[in-house]
Amino acid sequence: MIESTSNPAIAVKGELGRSIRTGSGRRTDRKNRLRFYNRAFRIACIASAVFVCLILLSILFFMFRTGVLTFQTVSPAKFFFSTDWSPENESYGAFVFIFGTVALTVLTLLFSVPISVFVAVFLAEVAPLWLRNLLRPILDLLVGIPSVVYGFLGMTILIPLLRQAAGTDLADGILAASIVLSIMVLPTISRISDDAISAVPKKFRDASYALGATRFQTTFRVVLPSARSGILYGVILGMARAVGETMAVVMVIGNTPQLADAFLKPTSVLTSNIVMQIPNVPFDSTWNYALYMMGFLLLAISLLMIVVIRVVQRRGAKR
Amino acid sequence: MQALIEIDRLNLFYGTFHALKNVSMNIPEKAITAFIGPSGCGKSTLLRSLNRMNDMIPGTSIEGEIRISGADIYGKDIDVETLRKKVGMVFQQPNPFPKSIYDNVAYGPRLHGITSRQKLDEIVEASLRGAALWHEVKDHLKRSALSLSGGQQQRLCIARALAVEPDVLLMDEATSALDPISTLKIEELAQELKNKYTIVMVTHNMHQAARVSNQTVFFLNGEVVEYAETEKLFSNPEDQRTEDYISGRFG
Amino acid sequence: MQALIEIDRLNLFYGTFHALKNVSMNIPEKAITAFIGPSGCGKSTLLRSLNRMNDMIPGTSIEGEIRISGADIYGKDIDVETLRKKVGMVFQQPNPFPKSIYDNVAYGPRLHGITSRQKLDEIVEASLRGAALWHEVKDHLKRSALSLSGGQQQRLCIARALAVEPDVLLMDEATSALDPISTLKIEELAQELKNKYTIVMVTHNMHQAARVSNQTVFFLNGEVVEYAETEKLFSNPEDQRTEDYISGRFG
Amino acid sequence: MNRVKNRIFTIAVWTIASCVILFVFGLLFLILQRGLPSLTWDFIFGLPSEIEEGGGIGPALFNSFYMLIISMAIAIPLGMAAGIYLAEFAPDNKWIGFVRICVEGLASVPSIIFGLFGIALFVEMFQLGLTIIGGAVSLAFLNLPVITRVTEEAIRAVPGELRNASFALGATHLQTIRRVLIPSAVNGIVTGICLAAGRAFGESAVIILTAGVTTSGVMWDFNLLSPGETLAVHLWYVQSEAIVPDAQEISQKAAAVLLFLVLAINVVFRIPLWVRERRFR
Amino acid sequence: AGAASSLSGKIVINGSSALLPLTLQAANEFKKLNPKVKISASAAGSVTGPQSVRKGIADIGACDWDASMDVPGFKKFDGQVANRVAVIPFAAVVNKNVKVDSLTNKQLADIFSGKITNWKDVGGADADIVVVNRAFGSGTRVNFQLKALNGVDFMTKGSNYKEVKSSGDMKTAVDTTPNAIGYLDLVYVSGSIKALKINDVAPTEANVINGTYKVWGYGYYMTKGQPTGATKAFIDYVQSAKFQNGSLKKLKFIPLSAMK
Ligand SMILES: Nc1ncnc2c1ncn2[C@@H]1O[C@H](COP(=O)(O)OP(=O)(O)OP(=O)(O)O)[C@@H](O)[C@H]1O
Ligand SMILES: Nc1ncnc2c1ncn2[C@@H]1O[C@H](COP(=O)(O)OP(=O)(O)OP(=O)(O)O)[C@@H](O)[C@H]1O
Ligand SMILES: [Mg+2]
Ligand SMILES: [Mg+2]
Ligand SMILES: O=P([O-])([O-])[O-]
Repeated sequence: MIESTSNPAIAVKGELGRSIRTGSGRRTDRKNRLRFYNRAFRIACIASAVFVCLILLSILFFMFRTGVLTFQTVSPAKFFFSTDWSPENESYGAFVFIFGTVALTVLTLLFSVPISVFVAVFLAEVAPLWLRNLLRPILDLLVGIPSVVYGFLGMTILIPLLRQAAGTDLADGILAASIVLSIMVLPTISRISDDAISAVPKKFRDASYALGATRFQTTFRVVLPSARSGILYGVILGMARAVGETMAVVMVIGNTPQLADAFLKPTSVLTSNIVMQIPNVPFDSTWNYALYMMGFLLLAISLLMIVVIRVVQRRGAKR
Repeated sequence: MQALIEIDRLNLFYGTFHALKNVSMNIPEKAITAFIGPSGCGKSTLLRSLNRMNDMIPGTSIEGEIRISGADIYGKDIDVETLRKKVGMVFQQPNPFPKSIYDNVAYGPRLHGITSRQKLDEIVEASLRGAALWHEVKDHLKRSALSLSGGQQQRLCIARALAVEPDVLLMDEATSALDPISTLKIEELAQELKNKYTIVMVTHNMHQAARVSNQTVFFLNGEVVEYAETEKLFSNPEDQRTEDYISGRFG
Repeated sequence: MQALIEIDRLNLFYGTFHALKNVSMNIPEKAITAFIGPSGCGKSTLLRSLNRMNDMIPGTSIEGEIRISGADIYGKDIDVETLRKKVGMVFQQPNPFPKSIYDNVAYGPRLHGITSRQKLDEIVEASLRGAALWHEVKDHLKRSALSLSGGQQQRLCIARALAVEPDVLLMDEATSALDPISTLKIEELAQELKNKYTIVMVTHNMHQAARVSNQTVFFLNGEVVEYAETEKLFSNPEDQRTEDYISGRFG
Repeated sequence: MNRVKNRIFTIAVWTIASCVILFVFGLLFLILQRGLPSLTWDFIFGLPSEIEEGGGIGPALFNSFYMLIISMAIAIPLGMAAGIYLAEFAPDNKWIGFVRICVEGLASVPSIIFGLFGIALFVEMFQLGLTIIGGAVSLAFLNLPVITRVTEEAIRAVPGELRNASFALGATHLQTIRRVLIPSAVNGIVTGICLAAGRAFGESAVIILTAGVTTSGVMWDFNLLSPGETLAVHLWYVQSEAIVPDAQEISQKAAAVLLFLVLAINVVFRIPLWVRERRFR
Repeated sequence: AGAASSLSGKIVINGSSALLPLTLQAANEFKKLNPKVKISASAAGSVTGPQSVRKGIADIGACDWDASMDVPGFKKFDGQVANRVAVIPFAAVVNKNVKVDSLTNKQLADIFSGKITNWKDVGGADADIVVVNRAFGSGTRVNFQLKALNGVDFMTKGSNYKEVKSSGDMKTAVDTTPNAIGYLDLVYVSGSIKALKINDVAPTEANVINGTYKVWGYGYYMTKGQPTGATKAFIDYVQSAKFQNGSLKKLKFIPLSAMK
């Protein structure tokens, strides 16, 4: 069989050498075509990556172009550090919202990261196989529930519960919002962490168990540190979702421009304030510009957080 | 030499697959016992059942008894973590943790509650010396263990196992992924370690078994075919299959 | 035997690390050439530069020439894909694709434009026969390649390499992850294949080199220490370092 | 001591996981049991009504699928190509770090801003009005980063040896990607696509702004320039503005349908994977 | 309908969300009569309507006030024509646990501006008042402020004060929060929330028509200049007696003709 398919001409000295040169042999057309496809595909991939960047940059530009007009009439110091947001009186202090956004994000991560990581550990390490295969798609399902449904359930179930528990008149605020958000980002963080934990080579686990480690010790000393980068990536995506979520937050946060110095006090964050007001303000007013500036700021904050997390991670990985 | 480990009519099943068949043997203290045999004959399986690493494989079931200094290790009152501390293991592929050299060796002692920095330093040094690695790494204990060469990594794994003061050391083809120089070093190390530890090693390499071990066990299809002093087994095997195997007629 | 591959003052750098130093040699056609030497001496590096798999490692730079039947393979007019087709490679770890056995073997021919089912069937059968695997798998070609044993997987990888009709076959420690029986099979296979192919194999195992190859090259620290007929090199090495290495005084 | 800690840990993991599981099931049950029992075909395929009870969700449901397909048709190739670039072609330098941060940054852009951006692009610049195509493209932008990053991660996770095996057989990069990397990474990629599809199905803010709150009022309208209210938008509408007496009920049924469909999408995408996994080990 | 059906064109409507159900219903009916006309509608807030019209991205801007004139907080939109399409009554609403049935304009103004903070000050139980407000820019809010609160400014902060985004959210919030007060288009009032009498006059259609209940306004369709073509036909249809006395009434808006 081999004889019939092998090429007798090979024996001729130099034939092999000629065949590996371009422009030789009869398959030139096909080779050129493959070459062309290969190059075209590469260019298409680069173009797509550039395109993704372009979208972000143009959104940034689009927000900034309008947003920067704010500073024609409002001093940056006032905008960034004043807590007084009353556009009716020409007072545009965005600090309340900036603070609220950071506080809400941090609180959300405080709730969701430990729980999500526990769930991920459960899925990857503890749960029996059948349960694992059942739970993974169901967690994915949570992503598909529309935000308005989360918001509605938050408004009609969560807030009355909180109100009763705390005995206050209103329970809207960052606590309610962060609980709702935690549920919304739970699948993102836990599924990605789950993948990262599952990808930790078995040999590390074996090594640890063979030294007499318990599962608890193995998980916390070996598995989680090894999966750190993947978990962090999940946290970034989850955080991104939390920072950017609007429809659900707006229904439970209370939308009052006052500093979130208590968990159950109606307040407002960048997103909720934008979404509440942007449809209703005159297009060429400082108010509108300020809202765009807040949108830009929101992006800047999340980009900053991403960069910080990346740097921390890189520093951790170097050690 | 007295028997430290007694294996008594051991049967092991992976699901319905009968991987170890009625295995009985005594493994002597402070000596090197080698398991040889063709691939899939159950060497690793038996080794892993000595420190109950098989517990982790779902569907495994076991019959018979293994006693280590008299205690039935599958008995109810056994603390698996302590067992594994006493019966250390080195794997085929070097598997240091992605931590510093120091932290790798200190991992075990820390698990078992040692926190004093000074104590840890001592243990790390002693273990690295024990694994003949101290001189090569003493100046950069903070470097990542992954920056070591394969042979060094494997010796680090041995040091890591020594750090919890085991009595028994199981080595599952611990040199098969290594180059000859590293292999030689580890063989020498094993020779030295047997003065203090009971060593059980699995190897593919008959020459290695012949060079290093005191006793050799030859497995085939989950059964013990022959168990004898190494010299005797290689020079004058009793079983025809053993002879065929060691003379390279198969395997 | 004439030289098919000529290596001429080859220097290779990984970044600033000088991995191959002024290597020159001729590799004869239709014979087995073995590269031996301790770990890290550059055997795999040289092997990979014969089919330009090194191109994939960023930071690699090369000086000197490698000519395969007269063509400078690092020349501008070289078609790398055709080069790799003509110079096949088998790796240390069996690495079949997660596809069926058939699709694994047919992968290469399909890449190079063969679509006719009948033609493919022929190639698959011929290649599997060539790799001495046909009888074991002919009844379940649609089964996943991952369901084969390690040795079978490695032979499958050889069949996969044969399917694109290479002239040269590079084998990088192709048996070191395998058990002795499988190793033996693959050594026999190599003996057969050398009638049709030029084979270059890297091995850790001096006995293997002695058993199988026609020429042997001994490397140390990126340099060729000695290159000779296998018999001569093992019986009567010229260089002291070679003698030390093969007599097991190191490595 | 260690044993106690381990026991506590095991109990904690089980408890937390069971709580989360119970909670998730409770949530799903709550949504489904409010809506599913009273679900009828008339509701699913019927036309909506502003005045009378018993309006359906037909056109919105159709638009949901239509828009999902269009937005996926845009986001999957672009996102996968960008992900492949990051995983395969990209040199490891500052520029790539920048691209990666851009992708993650894009993932954190609030949907309302995508909406505003969509308005600026399609309504103001191209003068299209509120259209399906405008909504679908904005939605695609929203989903691009997730698909990109997930593809990148999945392709990176393919063992290097498979890649080498393919190159060593003389495959071009494209052939290697198409025949080895993508098939091996398909599991992860599908997870990403399912997440994105779920998000696309449930998203409302973007669509309200770019595709409007109306449908063209007929059932099978493939015109890309028609207004494109989707099921999630309809849900928002009945929940927040509609006057119909059965608004509450419609929103519950719509939510159940939505959830059910997301489940169905998940399953449909995964079936081929399960079959494949069956065959290979 | 035969003559009208040859009409073609595209109408984009944006603006008030309170008018959206009416717009959608009218659009449905109108499209049946004029299949070649494409209508797309979206809604955000009232002021979006005239603004979109000014930008040229909408043909009709639905607005709850006459945007061709100044109102508190909003300048007039020059060159736009306000077309009345409906009469919209508004009502102050409270949670069902509130025992108060009627408030005066003054009391309402004091509550919504934050001067009165306990129900006992207006004859109810001793409980904090929870004020729920719509966001700035809502037409409902502008009308309620002008006609029920004598134009006083709303409070903007406080731990018992929150804002919501839509009529539906307002309804849910008041419904689920004990001691809450808010306001709604009368059409949304149903179920377990309670509409208050203002100055002892109940918010009913009859009282609006007979002039005793003052808290109502017109809904407008703003257009750039006088409407033409399909846009004009659509507005004409909405203003026609057929629609006004038919669907519009069924939606619980009050026909324009009733007020003349
Ligand atoms: N987890 C498992 N589940 C099912 N069967 C297993 C499992 N592990 C091993 N086996 C089977 O048990 C038998 C013995 O395996 P074992 O790993 O002990 O062989 P071995 O002698 O160590 O071989 P090698 O030299 O290749 O390491 C083999 O046939 C193997 O296929
Ligand atoms: N990608 C790389 N980047 C940098 N250095 C490398 C790389 N690959 C190999 N090296 C170095 O080049 C030298 C030669 O490596 P090579 O893999 O060729 O050795 P080898 O002889 O095949 O060893 P082994 O027997 O362990 O496979 C080693 O010192 C190795 O550390
Ligand atoms: Mg084994
Ligand atoms: Mg090598
Ligand atoms: O009708 P509004 O949404 O503007 O109150």
